Amino acid sequence: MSSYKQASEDASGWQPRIVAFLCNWCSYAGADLAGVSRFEYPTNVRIIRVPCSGRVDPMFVLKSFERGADMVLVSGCHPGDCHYTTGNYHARRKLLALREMMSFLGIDPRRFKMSWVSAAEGSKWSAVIRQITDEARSLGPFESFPTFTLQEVKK
Amino acid sequence: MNNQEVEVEEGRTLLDAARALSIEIPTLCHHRAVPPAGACRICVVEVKGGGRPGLVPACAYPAQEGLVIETDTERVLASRQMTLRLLLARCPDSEVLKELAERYNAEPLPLEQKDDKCIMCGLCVRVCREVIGPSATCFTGRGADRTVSTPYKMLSDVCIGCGACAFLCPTGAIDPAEFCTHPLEKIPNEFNCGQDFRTPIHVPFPQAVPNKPVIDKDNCIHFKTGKCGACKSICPAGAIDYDMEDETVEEKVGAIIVATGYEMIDPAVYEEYGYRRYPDVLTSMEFERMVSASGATDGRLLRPSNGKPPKSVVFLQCIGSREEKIGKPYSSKICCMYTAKHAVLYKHKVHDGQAFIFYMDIRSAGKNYEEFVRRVVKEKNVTYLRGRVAKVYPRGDKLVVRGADTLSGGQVEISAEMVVLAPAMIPSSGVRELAQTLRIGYDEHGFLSEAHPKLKPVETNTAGVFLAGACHSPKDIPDSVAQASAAAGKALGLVSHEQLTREPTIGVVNEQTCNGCFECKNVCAYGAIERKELRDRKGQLLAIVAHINEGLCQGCGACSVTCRSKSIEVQGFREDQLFAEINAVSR
Amino acid sequence: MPALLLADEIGARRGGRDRCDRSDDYSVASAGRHGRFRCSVLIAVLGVVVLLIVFGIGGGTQKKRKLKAIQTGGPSGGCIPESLIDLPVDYEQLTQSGAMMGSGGLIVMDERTCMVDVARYFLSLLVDESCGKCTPCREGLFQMHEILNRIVEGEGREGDIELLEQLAAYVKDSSLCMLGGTAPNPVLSTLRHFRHEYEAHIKEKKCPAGVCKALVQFRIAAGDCKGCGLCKKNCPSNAIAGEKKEPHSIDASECVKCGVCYEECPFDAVKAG
Amino acid sequence: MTTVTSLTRSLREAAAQALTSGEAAVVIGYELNDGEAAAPAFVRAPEDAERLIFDESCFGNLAVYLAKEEVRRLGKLAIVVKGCDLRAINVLLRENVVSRDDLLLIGVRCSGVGRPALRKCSFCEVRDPEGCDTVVGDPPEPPPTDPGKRYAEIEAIEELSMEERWAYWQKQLGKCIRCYACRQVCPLCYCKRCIVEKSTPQWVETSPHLRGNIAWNIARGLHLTGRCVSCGECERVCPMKIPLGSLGDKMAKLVDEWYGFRSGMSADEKAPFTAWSPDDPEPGIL
Repeated sequence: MSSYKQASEDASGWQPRIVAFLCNWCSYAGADLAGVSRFEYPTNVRIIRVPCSGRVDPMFVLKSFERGADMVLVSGCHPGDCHYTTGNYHARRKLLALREMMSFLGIDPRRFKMSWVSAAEGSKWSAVIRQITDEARSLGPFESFPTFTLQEVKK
Repeated sequence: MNNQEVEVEEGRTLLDAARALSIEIPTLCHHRAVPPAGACRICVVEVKGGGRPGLVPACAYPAQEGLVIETDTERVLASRQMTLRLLLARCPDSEVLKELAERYNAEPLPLEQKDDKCIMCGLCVRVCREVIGPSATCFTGRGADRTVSTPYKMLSDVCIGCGACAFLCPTGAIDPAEFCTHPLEKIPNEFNCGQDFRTPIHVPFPQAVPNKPVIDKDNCIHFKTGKCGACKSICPAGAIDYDMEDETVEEKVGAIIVATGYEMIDPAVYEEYGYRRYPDVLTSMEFERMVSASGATDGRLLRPSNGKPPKSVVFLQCIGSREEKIGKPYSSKICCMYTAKHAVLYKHKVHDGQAFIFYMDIRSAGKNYEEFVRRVVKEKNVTYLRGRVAKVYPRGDKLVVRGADTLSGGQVEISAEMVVLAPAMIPSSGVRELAQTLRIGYDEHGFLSEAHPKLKPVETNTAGVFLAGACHSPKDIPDSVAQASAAAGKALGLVSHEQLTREPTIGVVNEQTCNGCFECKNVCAYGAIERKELRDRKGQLLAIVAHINEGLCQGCGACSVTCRSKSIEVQGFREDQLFAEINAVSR
Repeated sequence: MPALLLADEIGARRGGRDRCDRSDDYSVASAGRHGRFRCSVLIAVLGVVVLLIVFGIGGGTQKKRKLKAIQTGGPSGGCIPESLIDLPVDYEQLTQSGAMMGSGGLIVMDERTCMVDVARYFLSLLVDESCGKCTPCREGLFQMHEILNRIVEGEGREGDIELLEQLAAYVKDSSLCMLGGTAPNPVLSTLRHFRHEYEAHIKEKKCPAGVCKALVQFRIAAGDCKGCGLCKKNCPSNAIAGEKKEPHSIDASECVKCGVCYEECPFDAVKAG
Repeated sequence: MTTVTSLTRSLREAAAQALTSGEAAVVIGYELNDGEAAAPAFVRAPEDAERLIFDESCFGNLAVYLAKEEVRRLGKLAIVVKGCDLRAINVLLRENVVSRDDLLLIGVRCSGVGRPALRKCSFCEVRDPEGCDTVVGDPPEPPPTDPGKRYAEIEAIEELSMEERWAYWQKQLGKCIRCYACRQVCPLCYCKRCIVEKSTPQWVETSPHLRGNIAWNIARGLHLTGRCVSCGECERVCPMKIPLGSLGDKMAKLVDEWYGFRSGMSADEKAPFTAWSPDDPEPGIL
């Protein structure tokens, strides 16, 4: 908890909150590699490890927004490299459909990102996070989306 | 016999009896596959009692109750000696006879010398008539004029060219090709890249496992015409069985190791190198077979065009590798090293020969590899030229290799007597079908995909299926052996346990809510989804629902996401768990 | 010479001799020189002595020449010498003497017959008769025939006789069928009774009977020649000269050794040797 | 009681035939109704076949009943289908909800339903139902306008700016009272347990406020992606008149454009969410 408080309540005021779903075999290992390789990247990203990008249900993304995420990232193995052969292909179809649906409803699709980061791409990982964090900053808080308010939580 | 009691079954001959006692009796006109003739008389033995006394041919004389036989009396010896002398006088060059005469010290007599090869044993005639059937050969003339021939000494069209006569002939006096209107067409020896020929019965290659001969049905006279059958009657072990059928053997196994190896791309697709158009353009494999001691030329390196050793050889690497247009983008990995080896072999065979190697880059990563290449360059002074070859074309009886030397930046033209191409390694044909059967991945070239490039280089995405060797990617022998050992180890690790231990993170179906639409089945890469019938106590079918095979499921969760009624959970990544995570990190 | 044929089965049976289960046709030919037979067929009872057949029934030799040998039993039969003239004709006796009953043929030969040549002649028949299946008969007879040829050609060598004997014994012993088993007989029997003739051929290079042309010289004994001119008239190469009623002579350089004079001379004035 | 059309007559004959022959235990069809829409009829005796009708009022999609337990229990089903209904049945067949062997399809050649004709009829391509056991009616007239119109409605929405779209949908989805009529009438919403009924975890909030409504309609939209046959029933029955059809159409357009897939055209195709290709479009993936 403390980390995100710090992220959201430091001197400069607001900080974007990014929820990232990483596949266990490529992107999670890539993020790991970024760490051990001492690549720097913003601390705004919160990582949820899933076995495969194909495990990410559009509902997870929606729920993240509902709970206040400013941006959601789903990252998996490059097409063809999926540890489960086809998981990322399925993820690609379902999650891009979600993004299309969002944009059709007028929910800013830029809030939802996907990327392919392999276990060897530590540098790419940090680059992706830097890029989307900057974008999230420029987009500002995702206020348009009806999120949970603390009052509601209390109720 | 020779004062030893011996019993043989009814109808066996004295020769059989002798052999039962391992008494050595020479034979010329006898073969177990062919009815005896008693013609050559070399096998005579002496009947001392129990029958009409005198010399009888052991090969034809039936063993009888109470016969008393001597096999090495003066009389017998004298007879054999004279037989040998006479036959030698007839065929002075026969090795068999010389050798026998030696053994029975039949010193020559002043006899009229003939110069014949045939000793008139008649095996050829008998095997053709009694065993094979067509009676293509026969005796003509009588007495001293008797000869083996075809009826009316005409070319025979009944001869099926089986060659049994030549096979049995003790003196190599007969060759069916001489009298058969349609002698055996020759079968190229696949293992030697067609550089020599093989018989329909052949051992696929030296050190084949099992190292046993096989019958090549398509070329076997028996299977083609129903005739012949020589091998069956000649095989002393009785091992030939024509009724054997290829059979599909079904085995329940705990692990599968795929080691389907590789093939080579056909260099003929590159017109410019003139493979198949010019006989002196070989593939590296053909070169390898030719310089191999067990090859068609017994290791002598000869130009196919004129059978002379080539004074200069140009090796071209990367034929079809690292070439995207018609070839393959990847490096075949092994060519650099074996080409260097071939260059050395060539230098060993042709000392004053010149070797040139056209390469793109020398990929000599591997223990002592770089050192080896350096040695080839320095000590064997093989000329390495960096660049591609534009054209190979004939000039006179030589080949001109024109290409670029990118280091000197100029065109080079080399007049070569032999050109050796190093074609790209490609996966064995049919490997895609196999991969689909085993539900394992493969790349666009057909190389099988490992489960993970770093963490699982031997496993595949299907549990229990492992990879070894070039089916996975171009590999040299040490790499293949290493991977094979790893695969074997993995397989043993899998089957050496009482129970199969698996990651617990697999899918489970909520059978109450499953719609049975089996959309999950479509997204499962492992075929782990099975149909399960739910029945009540009376056995009434209630519903057909999905069931996940714990052995096959890898826990990717694609099914869970595809399921609209949310009836599949992935243990360890359950929805409530992820939900909690999302709640925690999003707020 | 009158011919006679004996086929007295009853007689044979009466004679009670074993192995006599067929009629024994017996033909006799008296030869001055073989090739020019006077043939006849006669019947004789088994056991009748050769003498009786040859002289009694057969009427003896041409020109009363000296009887030399009798060959019986066909090509693979054997020769018995004049000394055995009172041998009774039956299976056992003939076989013991080195001849055989065989086909029942009986050939009478006078002093003008060369026994080596006779053996060679019969062997030449047998070499053709051989089927050629087994080595001894095929190769053995061939070799024996070769040897005999060279002997009559006057090229006989030391040891040929022994070689012949060796081969003959082998062929007899090792052959597949009885053709090979008996084929050496002509050689063996002649060697047995007329070895000296072989030796004469090989050592002295002479053919005592004056048959083997390579070894013979013809001359006319002036004493006996009455100058009848018959030889001169018949000589194909006009090698004989001489006036009527005068002794004739042969020009050896012209003589082709055809032996016509030797045959025709009514006074046996032409001598061979 | 209007005069009986020849179409209705042959329909009744087919139904009666099916029942007498025992090919079906019940025929699901339409019968006269005082409302604008014909009522569904479950005819179980040949003589009752007389109740059946077919005219412009028969725009209801009867396929919805095939998935319902209580209907299945009636025995072997015969069903009156328009070409458009058949598309829904194809999806049901693919998803093993019904098996073709337990189903007798009485197809009706249809020249458009609804007074005035429904929008979907204006570019209908399936007026002549294919693969039915029996087909009744005369060859239908070709659709008046071209299929290019198919996505006209949503294209209009796509024209709008993101903010405008958001405003529009906030208004529309804000109205939702979560009666789930859309779900009940949808022939493809047959889940034994709908995702909204799943409480652990509760992916979709059930109370009628914008957040839950967005979640529900997105969830439904995605669940119908590659399945929705645009029968328009959800929109028709929505008490709040929310343009639900355009959500289905949007997804239909997507799979059509990206994966060249039109749902319900045959019973043995793979739904786009259960298929994949290495070269699927992936705009904006980093």
